[in-house]
Amino acid sequence: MLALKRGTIADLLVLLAVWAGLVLLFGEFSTGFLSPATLGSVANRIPALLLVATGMTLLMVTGGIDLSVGSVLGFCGTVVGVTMVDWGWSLPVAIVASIAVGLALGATNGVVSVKLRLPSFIVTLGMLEIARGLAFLAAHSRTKYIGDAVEGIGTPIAGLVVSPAFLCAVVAVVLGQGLLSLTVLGRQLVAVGANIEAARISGIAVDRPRIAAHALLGALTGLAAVFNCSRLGSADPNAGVGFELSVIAAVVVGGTSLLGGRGSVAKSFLGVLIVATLEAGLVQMGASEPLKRVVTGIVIVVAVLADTWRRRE
Amino acid sequence: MLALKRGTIADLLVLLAVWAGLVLLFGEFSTGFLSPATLGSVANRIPALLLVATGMTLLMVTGGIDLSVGSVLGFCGTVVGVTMVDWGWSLPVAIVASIAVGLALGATNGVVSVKLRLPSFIVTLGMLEIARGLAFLAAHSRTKYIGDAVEGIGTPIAGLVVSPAFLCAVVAVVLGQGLLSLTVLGRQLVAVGANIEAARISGIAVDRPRIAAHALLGALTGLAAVFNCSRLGSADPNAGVGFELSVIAAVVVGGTSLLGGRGSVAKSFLGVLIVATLEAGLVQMGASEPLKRVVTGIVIVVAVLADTWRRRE
Amino acid sequence: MILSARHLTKRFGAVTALADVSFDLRAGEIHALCGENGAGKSTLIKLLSGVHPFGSYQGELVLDGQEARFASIRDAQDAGIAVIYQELSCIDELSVAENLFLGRPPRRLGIFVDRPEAERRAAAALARFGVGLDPAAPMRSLGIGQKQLVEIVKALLRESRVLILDEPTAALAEHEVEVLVAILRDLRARGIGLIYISHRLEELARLADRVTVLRDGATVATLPIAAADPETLVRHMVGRDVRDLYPRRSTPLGTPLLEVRDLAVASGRDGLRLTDISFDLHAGEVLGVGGLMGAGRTELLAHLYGTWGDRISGRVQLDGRPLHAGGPAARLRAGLAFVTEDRRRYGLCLEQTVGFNLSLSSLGRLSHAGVLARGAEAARNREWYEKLGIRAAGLAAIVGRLSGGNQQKVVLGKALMTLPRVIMLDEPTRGIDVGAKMELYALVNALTAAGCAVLLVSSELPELIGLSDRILVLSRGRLTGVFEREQATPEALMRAALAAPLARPDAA
Amino acid sequence: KPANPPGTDPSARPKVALVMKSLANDFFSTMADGARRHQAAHAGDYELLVSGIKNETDIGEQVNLVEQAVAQGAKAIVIAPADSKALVPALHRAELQGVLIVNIDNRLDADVAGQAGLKAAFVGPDNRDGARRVGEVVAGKLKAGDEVAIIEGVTTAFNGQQRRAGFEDAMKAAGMTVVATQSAEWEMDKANAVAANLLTSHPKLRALLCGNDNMAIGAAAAVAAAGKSREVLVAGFDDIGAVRPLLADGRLVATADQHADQLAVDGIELALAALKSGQPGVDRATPVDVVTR
Ligand SMILES: Nc1ncnc2c1ncn2[C@@H]1O[C@H](COP(=O)(O)OP(=O)(O)OP(=O)(O)O)[C@@H](O)[C@H]1O
Ligand SMILES: Nc1ncnc2c1ncn2[C@@H]1O[C@H](COP(=O)(O)OP(=O)(O)OP(=O)(O)O)[C@@H](O)[C@H]1O
Ligand SMILES: [Mg+2]
Ligand SMILES: [Mg+2]
Repeated sequence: MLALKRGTIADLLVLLAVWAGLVLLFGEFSTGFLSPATLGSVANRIPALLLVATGMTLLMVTGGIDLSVGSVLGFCGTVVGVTMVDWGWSLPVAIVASIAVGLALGATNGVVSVKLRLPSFIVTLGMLEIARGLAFLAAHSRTKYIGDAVEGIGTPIAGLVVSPAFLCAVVAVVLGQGLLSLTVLGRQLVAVGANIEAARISGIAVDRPRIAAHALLGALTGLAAVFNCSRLGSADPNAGVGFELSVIAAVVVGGTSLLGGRGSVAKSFLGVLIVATLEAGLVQMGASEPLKRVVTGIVIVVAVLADTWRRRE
Repeated sequence: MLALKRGTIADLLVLLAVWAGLVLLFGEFSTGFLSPATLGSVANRIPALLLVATGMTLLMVTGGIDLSVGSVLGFCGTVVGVTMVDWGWSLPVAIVASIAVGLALGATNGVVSVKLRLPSFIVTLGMLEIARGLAFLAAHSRTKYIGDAVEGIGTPIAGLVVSPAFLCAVVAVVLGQGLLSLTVLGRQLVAVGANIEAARISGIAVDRPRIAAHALLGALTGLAAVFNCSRLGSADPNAGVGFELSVIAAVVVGGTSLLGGRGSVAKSFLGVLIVATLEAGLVQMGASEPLKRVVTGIVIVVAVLADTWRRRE
Repeated sequence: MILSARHLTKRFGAVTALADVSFDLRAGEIHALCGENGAGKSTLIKLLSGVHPFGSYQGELVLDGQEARFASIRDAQDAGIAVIYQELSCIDELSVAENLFLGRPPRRLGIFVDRPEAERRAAAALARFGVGLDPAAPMRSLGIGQKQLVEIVKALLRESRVLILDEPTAALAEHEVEVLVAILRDLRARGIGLIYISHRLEELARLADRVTVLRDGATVATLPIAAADPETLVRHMVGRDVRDLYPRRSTPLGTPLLEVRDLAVASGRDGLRLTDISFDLHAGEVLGVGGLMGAGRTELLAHLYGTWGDRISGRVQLDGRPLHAGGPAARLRAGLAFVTEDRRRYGLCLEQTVGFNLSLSSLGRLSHAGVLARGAEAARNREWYEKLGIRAAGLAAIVGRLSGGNQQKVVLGKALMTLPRVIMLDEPTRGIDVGAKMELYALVNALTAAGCAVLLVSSELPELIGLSDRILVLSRGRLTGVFEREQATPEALMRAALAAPLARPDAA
Repeated sequence: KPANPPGTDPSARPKVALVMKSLANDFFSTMADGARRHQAAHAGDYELLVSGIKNETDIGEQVNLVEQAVAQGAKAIVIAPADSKALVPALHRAELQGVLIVNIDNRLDADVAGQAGLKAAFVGPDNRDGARRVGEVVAGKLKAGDEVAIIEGVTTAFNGQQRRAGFEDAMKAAGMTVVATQSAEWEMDKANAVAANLLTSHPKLRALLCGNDNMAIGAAAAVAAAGKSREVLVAGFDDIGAVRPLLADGRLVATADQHADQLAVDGIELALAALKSGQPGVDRATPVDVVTR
């Protein structure tokens, strides 16, 4: 359906093998890892990461990057908190507000970097500071407890081990991959990332897909903020500090190029799974925080190396 | 002396004007900002940032980047702490050890990314995790108090308002700019960043300058860690979290390109001054933490924009 | 008259690229544009095609009797003007069909690419122009000639009435040029107006109907092809008479400088790429290397320079000393220099200055203990800048803004500054104008007169024959002929070049 | 800048700098608000400079703030140090320049302060005792031998260490088994992940003792997601506004109120008294109340 080419399937298999290897390894060396409960808890932890990784993949395909996703996640979360707790909005309206705010910030990143011809790295570095500041201002630096009204999205569905948020994130991954490989916009994202001059000369209005990718990532980050709030039952203006690096690591482990022109949402999904499983497994084995970080760092480099080598052959 | 070209001098003047503008602005709108004490305190807080920005400029000129400098700073700091406190080494020996460790980690970044042909962004993202983990392991997650033995470097010299560390950092800036514009290695750094294929065919052994830039940045980070310890009188394994972004922001405000092939250590120096002055001035004016971050974010983008526009004309 | 340009003037800061140029194109004609590097050819077509939008120039464009004001490339395309640019504009990451429909793919439900439809239409279009390519093939798997053909088909798919080609044959081998010529004649017969830019004057005679010559941004003459013999054209282009295009002055041969014996080279897992290659290159000699595209000429030079392939067997000696492993740095030290065919990609740091590029290979000699002797460097740069007659705003000019011929001189100057004994030139005149070519030929003569040896790869047979003392011909990585100057006729070279039939045809 | 009441010469009022940890944290913004209210009520007595850092690990920036307060001419610095050792040298330098130092909230390391010769008075809670009493509430609802786990804050922070120790004291006294202690660096999200894994790797776990309320919220969410709300008890520290509903419905069994709004005020008042009298103040313990509902 998604019209994947043979090479792509092989790529997916490599990542799947890495993931399966990790699962089996942790299953072997720790107790209770291979239980539905543990695997379900891994699944329910990653919806926000999945959504943002999907958007980041599409953006990185164009050759852009967004360092502000962590801050935007924090700010959109406070929007959910403030609108629901202080203003008494209902969840659906708050979700729309959060997505709209994310969209606006993402579009700002896109318009400023594309129209003023500044590297997106710098513009979003600025936004990283700005959005975090806004989050604290909006929340008066206070954590907001939202409670049941928002928790449903993040809690496992009765009978299933996974949450609505996870299912929703999986749908977003499928749609994102479809967007990339089946739509006109998707092909334009690739063209712009691979060779922007050629794309321009071919009659593509190159600014549009680039701005669209930024805006879409912003909107997905807005939705991710809702999922994050639902998992914690509260909105914390500190949420998402350092999140951008986790997202980029997962996307890059999934084989998306930092230089643009090449990337796959499906592979980013596996990248997220690998990173999340690694983290959960290390905790399960009782690894200390420092050790966890050392192992995570090594695995990131090795995973990218494996992917690159496969491609070089 | 540094044989700067006319365009470069104009660039420097633009940045100098921005800095002077900030100083006057803050002098106008807050009390006591224009005192030697305040300006001195700005000077004494930046030596570590200056050193690392110098190394980062040289690396970014080659088209590389290092996200691990904050973690390496933390780890090298714990090296100073452990060797001086637990092992009783003298300061000079501890300084050498810290620089050697930084050099080794930087060289590892360089060798892995250059020889295995991985983007330095990813390799150093891995190192960001690894070095932080090592810092906690080495320090057993505790701050080490070192005391007088190390503080001298960071305290203002009697009669002068600035510290030995600041003077040392200024010397490093001068040497770094000299390296870039007066030596063969400097030329090679630029050539490799501008067009690596052309550099290779021109007879440059292109791996060497790239690894050298990584290693040099590592060594400078090692020295910066000493300066950081001297300010705190102690070694904290948490030191330098988020430092990489401050460094990159300062370097980029100074007009160094993220794509390589263009950069100036002297301008990075002004970039550091601008960012540090901004921060100090906002505190002086009593700006709240959130507001500070919003303003900093905007200033980063605007400064880069101003630099880019000047160049485009 | 489909398209007319009236009194166009275009300035870039202080540079006037076009000064009051007028030009017209009829339906069903091939109108050639000639001129030296920097004459303004590319600038003119950028105005015609909306790259430089209306308002950024003076004068007017008239399309079908109506004034046309293009705000963007897209506007010009919609008006039926298509351009094949000097630098290829394909996306390696996409398939042939996707490249063909990049700007406006067939859609389903408004947002989806209708892939089957795109591939069906692509196959039909490719077949119509006799290009036998799989529409689903990834673009990166194509050779440069095939990419060029895809570009042309892409332009034609838009049902353009005006097709502009900026040096389309610069990267093509002779037999691919034939395919192109056939396609262009066909288009002319269908009433399309074509503008054709080329530095290969011989091509024009059999292709063009009229020729317009530009010099220093102004129109010098528009001639019917019958009146446009090469001598006349060259006189218009350079503003003076050029009697002998290839003034090779043979020098007595000296000792052998480069000796290659039974060379066989493999590359990665692709297997053997060069086999059974033996030759000598003497001091004072120009040794030409001919062959079709893909014959392995670039690979031969690159291997000798230490940047390509693993040697399986054979011996290479420079000045009596064996050349082993070691990259360009070792080669340059030994006295072997190389000028690449793709100067923008492999030759220059485009954002840097002329001076920076000139001295880049000679930094060792221009420094003490790693510190540059900037005075000596400036003097040496100035010396070569003048010797080569580089036309730019001085040593501090940014190389990327120079015209093609002057960029080529900078690459050459960089190689020559290392004072090599043997210099290898790969397509040194690609995309440079007659005047610059003449200067280069003179330079080659001066080099051999000074006792250097030159190994010259060129796809232009007249140039190869006119300039070389002896010519080697390669075919599929083998040496299939060695010709003395007297025996080297185009026919003989072609026969040797085709000696071993190609396993898969490069282009249909 | 605060408005000057008519008739007062601003230069005659002493400047007191309140240097805090993360201003991006509920606890410290409450503290800052308390101080600002106090200053507004006593505008004639002193001028207040409030500053804080990005996050609690940004110690270098806190040193900057201390130096800048000195440069701004502060007569006293009331500080909640982000690190109990690394701030000592900077504070000592300030003291040498005649600035009075009052240490609040997080106690400076006594050895290090002694070594440097710093004479700052301490106003603040006994974190260890507070945590012990929170732990006792939890222990009262369990039976001896039950499994519990501790989620601690940034491991280099003294108050974090104290709270961990307090929890351990209580558990030891009640005969519980502490099966795991992991750091979540004061963060809600990290605590959520750590708690989720602790719950699956220790199925018999009965309680999670968290070093602050943000982490407790994250842990409580993990407990709810695992469907163990009735089996696993969660406790926190700080009593931030957001935990009230959690306490009310029992998802959090206890937390500790350190009276953040009063803490800074106490520090400031001690500083003003010391400035007036010329005598350095004496340490003062502020109350910590266990909150269960
Ligand atoms: N973007 C630009 N900025 C500044 N100068 C330019 C620019 N584009 C072209 N020029 C200048 O305009 C003049 C004409 O250049 P143009 O590219 O049209 O020459 P050309 O005839 O196509 O040469 P070639 O045969 O080398 O392709 C040259 O002097 C060139 O340096
Ligand atoms: N022996 C060979 N067998 C198959 N493919 C080859 C062989 N030699 C070269 N090729 C391929 O043909 C293409 C062009 O090769 P190369 O650059 O050597 O051609 P060339 O003779 O130098 O022609 P030109 O310089 O005009 O492009 C490359 O893609 C190369 O990989
Ligand atoms: Mg041209
Ligand atoms: Mg070739």
